[in-house]
Amino acid sequence: MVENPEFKVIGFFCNWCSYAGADLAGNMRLNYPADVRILRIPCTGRMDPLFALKALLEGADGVMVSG
Amino acid sequence: MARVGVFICHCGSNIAGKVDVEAVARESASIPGVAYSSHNKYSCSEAGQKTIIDAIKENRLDRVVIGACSPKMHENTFRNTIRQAGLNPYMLEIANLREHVSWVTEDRDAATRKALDLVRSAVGKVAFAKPLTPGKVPVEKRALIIGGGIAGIQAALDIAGMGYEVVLVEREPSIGGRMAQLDKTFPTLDCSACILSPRMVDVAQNPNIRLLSYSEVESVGGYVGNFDVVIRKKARYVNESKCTGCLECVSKCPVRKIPNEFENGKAMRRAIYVPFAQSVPKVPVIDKNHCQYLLSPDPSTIEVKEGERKPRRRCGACKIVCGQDAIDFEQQDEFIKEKFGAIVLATGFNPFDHSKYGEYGAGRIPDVITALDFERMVNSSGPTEGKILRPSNGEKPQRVVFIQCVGSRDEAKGVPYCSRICCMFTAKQAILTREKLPDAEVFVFYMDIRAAGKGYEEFVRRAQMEYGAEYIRGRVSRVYESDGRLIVKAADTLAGLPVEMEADLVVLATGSVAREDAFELASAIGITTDSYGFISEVHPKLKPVEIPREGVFACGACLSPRDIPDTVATAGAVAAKVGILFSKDFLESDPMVAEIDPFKCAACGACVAVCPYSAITMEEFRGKKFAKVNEAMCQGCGTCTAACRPGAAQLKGQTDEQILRSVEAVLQW
Amino acid sequence: MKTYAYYPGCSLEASSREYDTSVRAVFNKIGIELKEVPDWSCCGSSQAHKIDGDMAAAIAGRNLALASSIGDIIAPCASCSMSLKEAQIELEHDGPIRRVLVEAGYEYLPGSVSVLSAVEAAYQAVESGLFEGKISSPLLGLKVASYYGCLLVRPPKIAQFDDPENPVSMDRIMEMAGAKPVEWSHKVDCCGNAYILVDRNMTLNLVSNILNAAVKADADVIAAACPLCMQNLAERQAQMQQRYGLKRKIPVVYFTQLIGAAMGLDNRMLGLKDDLLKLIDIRRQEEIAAREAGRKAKEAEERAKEARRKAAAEKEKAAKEAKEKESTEKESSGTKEAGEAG
Amino acid sequence: MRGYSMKVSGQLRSINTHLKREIEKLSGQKLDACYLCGKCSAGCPVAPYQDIAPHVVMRLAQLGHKSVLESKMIWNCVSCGTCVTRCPNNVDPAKVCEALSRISKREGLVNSKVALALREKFVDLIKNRGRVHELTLVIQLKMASGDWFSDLDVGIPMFLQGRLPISGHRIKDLKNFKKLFEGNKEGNK
Repeated sequence: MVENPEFKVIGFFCNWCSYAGADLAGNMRLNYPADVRILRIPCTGRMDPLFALKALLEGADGVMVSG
Repeated sequence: MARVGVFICHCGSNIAGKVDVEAVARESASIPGVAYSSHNKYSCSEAGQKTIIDAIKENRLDRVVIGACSPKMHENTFRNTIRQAGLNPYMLEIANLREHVSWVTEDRDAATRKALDLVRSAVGKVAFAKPLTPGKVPVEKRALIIGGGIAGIQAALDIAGMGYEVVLVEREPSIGGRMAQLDKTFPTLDCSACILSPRMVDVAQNPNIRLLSYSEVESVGGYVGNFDVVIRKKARYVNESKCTGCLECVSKCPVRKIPNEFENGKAMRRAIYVPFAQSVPKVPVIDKNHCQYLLSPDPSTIEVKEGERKPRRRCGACKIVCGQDAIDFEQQDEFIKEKFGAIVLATGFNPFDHSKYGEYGAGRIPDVITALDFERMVNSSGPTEGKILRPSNGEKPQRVVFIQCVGSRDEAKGVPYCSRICCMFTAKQAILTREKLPDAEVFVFYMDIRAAGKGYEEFVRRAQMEYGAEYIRGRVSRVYESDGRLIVKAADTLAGLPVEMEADLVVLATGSVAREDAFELASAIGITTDSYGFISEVHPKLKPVEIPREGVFACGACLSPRDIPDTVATAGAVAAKVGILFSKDFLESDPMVAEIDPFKCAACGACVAVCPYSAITMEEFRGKKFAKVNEAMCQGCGTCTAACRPGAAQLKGQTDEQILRSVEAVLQW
Repeated sequence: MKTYAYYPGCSLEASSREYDTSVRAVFNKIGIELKEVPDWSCCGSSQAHKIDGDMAAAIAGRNLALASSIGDIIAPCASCSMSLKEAQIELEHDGPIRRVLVEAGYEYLPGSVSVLSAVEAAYQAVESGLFEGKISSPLLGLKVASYYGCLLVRPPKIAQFDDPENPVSMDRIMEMAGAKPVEWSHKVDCCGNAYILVDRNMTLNLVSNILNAAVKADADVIAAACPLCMQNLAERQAQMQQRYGLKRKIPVVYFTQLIGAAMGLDNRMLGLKDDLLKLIDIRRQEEIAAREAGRKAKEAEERAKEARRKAAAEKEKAAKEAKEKESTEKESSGTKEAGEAG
Repeated sequence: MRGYSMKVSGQLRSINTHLKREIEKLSGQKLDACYLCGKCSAGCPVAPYQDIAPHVVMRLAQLGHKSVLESKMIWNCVSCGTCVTRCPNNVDPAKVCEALSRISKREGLVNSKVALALREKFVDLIKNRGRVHELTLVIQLKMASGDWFSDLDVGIPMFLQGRLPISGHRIKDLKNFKKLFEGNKEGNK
């Protein structure tokens, strides 16, 4: 396995606002670092603390929850 | 064991330009559970979809990951695709390789790595997907329209014309909106009232339309096909069913000096009034903030001490003259609760408030007026009965100067966007000025002329060539008073000349802005506005009248500044969309709702407490308590799932297991 | 007694001494102590800024650093207060300018001082009532055109004071001093500042436009708040009358000189010219006479009203009595008739 | 009022992005934010007495056209702030003029010797004394312009009243004060 040059930050983004916002960033071609991996959740209400713990246990460098 | 198929879309060069799609497809093949992977130039095209269908059949795939654009774009398309291949449409995950990867990443290698991670995550999630079946909900075939301007009127007439029931809610005492305030309309110069009034009357007479004027929407609950709406019918103090519209009461009201909102405050009305002559309904309203009767206390409730004068009798002049006994001072606000299948927003716009423009006097100079003031002034039913006069002294102006882009295209004091209609209404007002005052000079200061529309450029050229309006390219720096006239300081940027001219009347082409309370209404309905306060549509090109909350639509200038033709066109479009919705008796409900396993449920009630939609109730069966989800009310937010400690509540399609697996998969190095 | 750091600036030392003395006198009288910034240096003005913005910020910043031990700074000259405000914005964040200052041995603590022009300070004093009871000889009837010029209120993002297009603070101050501020069009028009030395023709044109606007508004005097404005507006009026269409001469003074006069301060500290002092007296007498006449007219009107009211009441009374008489007569005659019939 | 006599010479072949970027860097202004509405020219008190109007300066700066360096306008901006107060795009044309005049001096294209003398003598004075000595400044500028007589009617009475003192104040801490100029040498182009 190759050493990954980026960090891996896991983003849990609300489908209705932040995920759509990230889509908008794409539509506007705004460049940002490739270190974030965005996962779509239906609402930040769905965010279980377990998800963040799981991400950190699996080796994530950071967790970002937005909604 | 699941058999996942992975399809990576090039999206032309949109994805393939930044992501090595071949490598992603190749690497995906080795992800556990993946039975097939390929890449494809345009997956959403007919040929692309056929490739997917064939691959599913040939490789006996039972679930699919598509690496393409945002799921917001094509999730439904691809659900249909796999349905055609015989799969349950919910056995699909989309990895967003365009908006979240190729369009936002500079480095090709990093983009490719990120893309592969997202595909892994999607595979991890879809591997634990279960087939889902949508439920069925009936459609309440009645439409609620909020706003009675030309947009709301047109939408109401069109929907009613299809045979559906419509309730039209208008905040003001009469429908008509901004269009009723205008004099002539561009580019045909036909009279605004003459083309609007017949439609207003049609609304009043259409048996399918119920008009609730002087009313506001309080709250909206429910969901598409089944909205629960509470409407506040403000106390009018006039019984609508008794009133004949003779307006005898208005002529007898002693409170006279109240600025009339319809005249932009430039003329007075009484405490009981109809906003304008052609008002629909022609039923007056009593303004409770000015009515002497309503403001003074009831004499019978006041104790009169010895030696004191008896309090004066309350006014009640209107009640005395009304032959129909229609005046009812006891009326209270009334709350109407109704069910609707669709909601249409047609709440319109406001003219820009120029009080921030100190350089143009900020409203302190009487002879600097706004375009709307001018419309009322040239209107024969307006405060000057159609005569163009200087407000300061009532004289005819010798020179009228129009200043365009006041508030528009001004990041410093106004809004950055172009308000779209000002070039045209300024040309129209220049023409009307030259028609009414042939001896007066007309100057128009502009930055650019934006006259894209049928007959628009020709109209502006007519203003210049036939009517002799002088156009000067340059933004005016300052307007000030000197010796009873106005001085306009500008520069002709094309000639390279400083301009300092005297004028008698300056008309500011104030831009269009969102209504300041649009945001509150939007939050009450649960939809969003853009940063300017205009209602956000689902897609500016392909879904221009649909709103992200299903079953809610919008038309006219509440979406963005627009002229009458575009407003009427979007109103018709909305009617068509509502018609499509109402053509079905039942709607498929989203199957991605929560369910609670009664055997795991500990009946702690945590989910009941957190559910924002009150969709969970406690049930009891043979002595065992458990929570139960009302699928029709559940909006699929998953808050209950996060709150449930025994893991009994699970959001279908977004189960704990699915999300945890996708987290695990995205972090595989 | 509140203490401010006082930054006079180069002009107030020389050409504009009366601004310096009048500011000190006025603020002293309302209980504000002005402590001169020790060993202050030039603010750089707009000229240094044109050579090098960072250098300009550094030399202005030195004064801020020196003042920070005293407190908020009052800088009467509009150009100085603008330069200091601009430098302060730069110094609020840790950047190269703060480093240059530290290297030269001056330390500025962010947020330690705020910069006020004399107009701002005086306006704050008016707002907080410090002038109450101090106006012993109000400038009644004196029509004052308040001239703010450019840098007192512009650019708004740096000045952060009053309205950049239609400022009113100095007008309010003049009202407080008993004078009549006039509405006029050239409150914030530029006088050309030091460019009198570069392009005389241009500057004199600008100045005569400003003066003519004040003349048109029928002002007795222009109140200024900047030494550069003062130089341009007050001098060369005869020349402007000859060649630049100036309609009449008009006195120009610092606004603090006028406040001082209203407070009855010794004119040795204010330096007002005799002509103007005379004019102030004349206007005051006129105003007092006019008010007296107004009061008398009002009284006369009241008396006339009262008389009319009395007359009307008497008339009504008479009419009522006549009516009563008539009805009683009727009644008695009626009974008479009835009796006769019976 | 006079027109801005158009004194732009040369042809437009391409955009000089090098000069454009330098102007942006020195002025801190985003040149492309300007859409050339002309409101700056409309309100500028000095523009009618110059060769080109402020919005033309802005346009030439956007193009990076060298002719702008020879204009008089960039030297005679009085920094009154009218333009930036009213600009719809929050651009400060005065700062652009300032930047252009610095480049113009470096390139030896100065059009207004007196304006240059004003700012240079001014800064020299404060550098040497810490404060401005008005009399010295006036005399030096008279030397630069050669116009000795126009203001004698103003200057002589002022001098006699002692409002233009011969000796000026020198600040005490001149040594450290001078460091403020040296510390910024790199920025002083």
